[in-house]
Amino acid sequence: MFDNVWLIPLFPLLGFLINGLLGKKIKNETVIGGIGAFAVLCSFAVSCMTILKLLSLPGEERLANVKVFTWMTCGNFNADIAFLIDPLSCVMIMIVTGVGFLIHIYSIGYMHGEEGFYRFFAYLNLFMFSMLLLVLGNNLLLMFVGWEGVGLCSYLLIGYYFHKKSAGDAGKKAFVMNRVGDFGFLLGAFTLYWFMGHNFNVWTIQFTELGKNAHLLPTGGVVTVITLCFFLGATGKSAQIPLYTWLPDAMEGPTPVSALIHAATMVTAGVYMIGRMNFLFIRSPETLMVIAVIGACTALFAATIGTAQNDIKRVLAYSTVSQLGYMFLAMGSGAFAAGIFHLMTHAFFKACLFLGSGAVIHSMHHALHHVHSHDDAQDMRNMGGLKSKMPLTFLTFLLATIAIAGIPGFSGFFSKDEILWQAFANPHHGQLNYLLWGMGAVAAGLTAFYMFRLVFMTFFGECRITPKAKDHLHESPMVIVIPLIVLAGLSVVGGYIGIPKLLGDLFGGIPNYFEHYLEPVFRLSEEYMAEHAAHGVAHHSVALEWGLMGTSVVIALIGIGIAFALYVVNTSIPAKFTATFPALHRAVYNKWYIDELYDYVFVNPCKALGRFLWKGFDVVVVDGVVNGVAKVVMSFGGIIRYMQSGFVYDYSWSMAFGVVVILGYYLFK
Amino acid sequence: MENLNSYLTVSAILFSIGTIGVLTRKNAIVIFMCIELMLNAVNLTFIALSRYLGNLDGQVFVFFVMTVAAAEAAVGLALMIAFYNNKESIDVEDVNMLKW
Amino acid sequence: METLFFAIITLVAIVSAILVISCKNPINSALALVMTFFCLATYYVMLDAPFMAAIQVMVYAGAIMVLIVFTIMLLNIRVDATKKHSHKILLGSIIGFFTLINTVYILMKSHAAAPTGPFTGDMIKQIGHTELIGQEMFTKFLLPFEITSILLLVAIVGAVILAKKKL
Amino acid sequence: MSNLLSLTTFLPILGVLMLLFIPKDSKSVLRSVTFVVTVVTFIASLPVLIGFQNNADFQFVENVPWIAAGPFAMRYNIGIDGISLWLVILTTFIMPIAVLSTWTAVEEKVKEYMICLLLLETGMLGAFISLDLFLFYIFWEVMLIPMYFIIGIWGGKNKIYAAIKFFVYTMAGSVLMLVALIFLYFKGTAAGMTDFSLLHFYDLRLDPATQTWLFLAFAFSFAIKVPMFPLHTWLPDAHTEAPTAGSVILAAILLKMGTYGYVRFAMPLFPDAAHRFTPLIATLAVIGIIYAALVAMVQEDVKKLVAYSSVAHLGFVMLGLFAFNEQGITGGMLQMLNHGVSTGALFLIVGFIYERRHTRLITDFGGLSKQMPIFATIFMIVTLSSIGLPGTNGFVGEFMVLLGAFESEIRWYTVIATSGVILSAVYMLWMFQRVMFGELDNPKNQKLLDLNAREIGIMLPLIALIFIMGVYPNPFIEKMQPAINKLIAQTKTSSVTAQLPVDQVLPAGHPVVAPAPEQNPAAEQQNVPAEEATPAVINPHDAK
Repeated sequence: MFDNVWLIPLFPLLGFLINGLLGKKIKNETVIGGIGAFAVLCSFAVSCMTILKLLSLPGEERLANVKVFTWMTCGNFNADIAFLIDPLSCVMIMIVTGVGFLIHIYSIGYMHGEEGFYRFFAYLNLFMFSMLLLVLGNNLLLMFVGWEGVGLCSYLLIGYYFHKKSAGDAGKKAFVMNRVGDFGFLLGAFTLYWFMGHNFNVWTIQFTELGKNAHLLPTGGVVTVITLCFFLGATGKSAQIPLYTWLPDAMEGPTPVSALIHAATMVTAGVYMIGRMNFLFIRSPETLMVIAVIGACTALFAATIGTAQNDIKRVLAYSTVSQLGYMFLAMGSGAFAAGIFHLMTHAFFKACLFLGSGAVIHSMHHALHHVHSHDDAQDMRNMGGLKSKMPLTFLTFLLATIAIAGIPGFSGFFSKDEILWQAFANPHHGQLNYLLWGMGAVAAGLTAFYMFRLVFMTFFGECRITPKAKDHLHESPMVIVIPLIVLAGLSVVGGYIGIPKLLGDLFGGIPNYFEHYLEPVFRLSEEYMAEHAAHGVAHHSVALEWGLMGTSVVIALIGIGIAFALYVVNTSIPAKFTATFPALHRAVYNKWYIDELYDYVFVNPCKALGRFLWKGFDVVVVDGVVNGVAKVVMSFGGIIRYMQSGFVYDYSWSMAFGVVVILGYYLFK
Repeated sequence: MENLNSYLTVSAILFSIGTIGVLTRKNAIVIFMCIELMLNAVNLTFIALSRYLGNLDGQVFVFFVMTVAAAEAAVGLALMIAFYNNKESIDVEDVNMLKW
Repeated sequence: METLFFAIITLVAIVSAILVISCKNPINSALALVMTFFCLATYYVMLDAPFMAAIQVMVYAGAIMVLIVFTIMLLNIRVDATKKHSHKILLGSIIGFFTLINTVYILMKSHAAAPTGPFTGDMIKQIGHTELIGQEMFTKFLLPFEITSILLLVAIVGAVILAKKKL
Repeated sequence: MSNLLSLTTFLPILGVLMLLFIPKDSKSVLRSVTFVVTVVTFIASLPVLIGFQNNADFQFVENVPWIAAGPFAMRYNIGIDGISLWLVILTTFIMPIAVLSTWTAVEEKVKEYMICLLLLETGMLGAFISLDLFLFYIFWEVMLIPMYFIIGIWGGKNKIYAAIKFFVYTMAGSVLMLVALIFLYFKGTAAGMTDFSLLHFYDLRLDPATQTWLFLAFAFSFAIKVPMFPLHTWLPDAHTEAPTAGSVILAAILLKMGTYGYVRFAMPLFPDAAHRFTPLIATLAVIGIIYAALVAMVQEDVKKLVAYSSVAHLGFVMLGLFAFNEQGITGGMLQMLNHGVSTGALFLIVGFIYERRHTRLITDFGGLSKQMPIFATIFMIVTLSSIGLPGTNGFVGEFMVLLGAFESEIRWYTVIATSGVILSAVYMLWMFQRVMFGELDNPKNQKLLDLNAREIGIMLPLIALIFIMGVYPNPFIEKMQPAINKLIAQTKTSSVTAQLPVDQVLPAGHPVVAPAPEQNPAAEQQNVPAEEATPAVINPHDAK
């Protein structure tokens, strides 16, 4: 049925091999970019076919494991290269290949003239390959391959401008933080495998098998440990507290990379993983609570930092962290479908935002370059008034901003509202729900604020670069703009496939297609949760739901209003505010000094310990003992060697003496 | 013919004198001569026993010992000359490189 | 008569041996050593081994001693000015004494068996010592005899190489 | 051909004889001959690989009398099974690469150098294929001497110190092993054995106290070679001072002698003691992993960093072996091969830049990616393989090791060991970043040439192996599987049988209160169905 699904990751792999091995010889940018984009287009086509096939099946049969070959077998352990086709993986491959394709197209324009153009496309294709492995893998190990693979590509692409030290540092940081997450992932996988095998004789790492046997698992206990381990993996990959600091730094990479990897696809892998293993997570209420709390905290915390950043990409990066927090809030609330839904809409509008910011940076960079200015092309303080210069970019950017701000009618509204409602109404966390909802709502307000702050600073007001440079600002080429338009369109309409029940009922019973579509994946879990709800299924009135929805919209509008007031009407207020509370501003601007804290707590002690172990233990203690033994032997030899005077007669004396004594002993004994 | 034991005793005395010489003298050539003396003492033993036992093998041995002594004299004296060329002395006290 | 002769020879041998180790001048030592060699040659004659006595005189007293004396002269070694003995004579004598005791004890203890070989004094006198030795040497000990030639060759080469000023 | 193994092993000796007749000034001839000999050896070893049957028996066995000493006979008894097969192939595979790697670097005493390399190859091959303990010991020592010369003559600044340290460390271990061998000899004679054959010793049931001592002696000797913390300090020095080929061989093969020794000798010969000391070994392995990673992180010398990374990798191997289960031991074996390939490649890479710049200090480099793109790509792949990125060989081994160890009794050690994957990423990537990324600001680096054809040729087979073993490791696993299963069976059955007299061995003062509860948990711990192994022990838990 799905026999050709292995083609989906294969095309980007081929693209990677062609571009990676021959790209240097090809030289022609169009060909290289064409190969890269075409490979992804092929994958996209196959993905479309796959999802159509899937949709043609009845709900219960929408599940297939396609084995390609056996990877490794050892005793009771078996890992295949095999792909899992179900609604969840299908929606993911659609997002990945679809958005990925648009970003490939965009990159052809954006990366034009860059040194190592082929390298960029090779990495990008390698990333697509890894990401598709991640979402398609039917077992933990294959998922882990993709999981690490995307981490690698992220490392390579962040460090794309490797001659910049900051880029290298950022890449390394991303990789290492991801590795911390991987550590959790591995431990979780080991514990799960061992626990299932040892206790229930189910030696498997395949998701379907694990899901089938999940009913054997107890609630809480070991499962909490396992799920927390997995969640550690997710925090690394999806930039949640405490492992989020790599994502803002990752903005050192080229902007398409930020859009593809650090907004639309890779960072959502953690969310996807929790969705994929929902059968496990629901069996640990404690973990769900941890996830929800961490998600909400991240959403709020990152949003606060976002308000004070001046680098356009960093604002978007913190926004991404914050939005990922929402997704985890959804996952932690047991609303898996809502989380995945937000994942999708976020992919659309955040990709659009990043690509739009890329277009702005691209344009700014050229303008500044023309006048030989060394001003930062990414600093919003240098921008302003770009509305008229880049109308199409502005329009698409604005649409996406409205979507992320959660204005009704746009995709972000539907998904975000669903999450907030689920956070409020879910039966798991009791009183904590109100707090979670509150944090989410405040974060939504902050999101609206900083996103519109960004829009106002960038596109409105006076242009703050030199007039000479201003003349060189112009709209980007079509190859850049078309993806923007497509993505903006998706940000607007993408939400309508998942209209919340409340609104659906209002408009004559439009069903929530998306939730319905994902139902085969999450149904068992939802039933289980309904049975085991810790606090009983609460029945909230329709009015309450309307009220909450209204409140969040109002909060968002207030955020926009403040941004308008501060950055359009009276632009002196922010400066005054900064002057009044310098410490607060400094703390927020410096990201609450979390990086410094990590340096202080982890990095430096590690290095110091390493240095101590080397110079202190290795050299002094171990080698001290070794060399000490040598010295003892040598000094003993030093004493003994005086017996060897070098004079022949001394030797003859000892010889004669020896002969006499020994002979005497034998003769007279 | 004299008693075998007398010959052997003479030989032992000569051998001991040679030993004392080797141990106490510091002139390499004198030491060398003392070694010759010891060799001769042994030769005497050989010949005395050979005669006593009626077996000529001992005498042939003496012949070989003499050959060795001759070779030794040639090489040993050459060594001394070489040494003297370097050190202007043939005192064994001046030779102490044979260590470590 | 023979005993007296033996005693005299022994006395001369021992005295000259002592002279070898006690003379200050190496030349004197060398001459004393020649004296000892002659005494030993006399012993060989008394032991019915005239051939051995002959080569004792020729090889030892003749060749080797000449070589030694030549060397002494060549190196122009002075009489030991300061101290001729490197170590205490007393200690050396003690060791020598013990060596003597050991060797004599061995001699006393071991009882040489009765004559076993075919060569009696009469036979030697009848056939001739030189001929007997020759027969032994070129039949039973042919191979070692030939090997001694190689030894001597090596010694010659070695001596030449060593005595050369510059290698 | 029945004596294929002997042929493979002694072909290098033949090469030595050929080299003896080549004048020492015709260096290129010397190099070519050596290269050809090593390649021929590799080709000769391929039939062994192809003809190898997937079963647990020793194959290509040759067994002829050698030295008869008293009641005992040392025999020339060789053969391979799945465990040694890959190590033999690895050895023959690495040697041509090692020879090529110092093609231009070694200019002095080329003849002696090549002779040392070839002797070393024979020693290593011999040690892997020996089935006679005495023969093994001989080859074990034969390896030592050429390596000593390679470090001591063609090494760097501090070569004498490094060489002597290497020699003395290893010798200290070998001497203990020799003592243990002699002890085993007496035990064997007492049991009526007539030769030193390993297979016969496997069947020798030693009492636990003897096992303990013998295991300690063997384990100490092998631990030095592995090297395990805290006996590892010879390694950084030896690696740093040795010429490239020396480092490559040292890392790729010589270190495997230690771990191989554990698999082949220490564990199956003394299973009871091996189980008893598992916590100790696991602790040392885990300390080694973390410790070496931390120390590697702050190294200033690239080669030293790689050397310390070896210690960490070998820690994983040890952890896997002492998991005593299929995944663990298979992972350990794979990790041995992987480490041979990727650390060997890393040393080659360090050799390349050392040859160009005559420095190995990290601070002297920076931004090389720009100047040497091919080198950068290869370096990156090898680095990632060393980190254990999925898709490369490093991952498969590391994963299996951790999985196996996690399933076994040493679970908690594994948790700590797993954090080694973070640290390995830290130190390798940090090093990579400082060497390859950043500004190309050192003028000396701006004139560097990229890899030439020879160097690329050296690296390509290794790169290929990195991916082949990472993507499709099953052929490797399949061949070693039966032997590993046999090994596990050996370690298990013996330990159960050996448990019966445990009480008698206990110190006299030990109160023997309740033997039954003591036996049962122990039997459970080893996951042995007690009925199968010893019908005498009735285990109430299993009866259920």
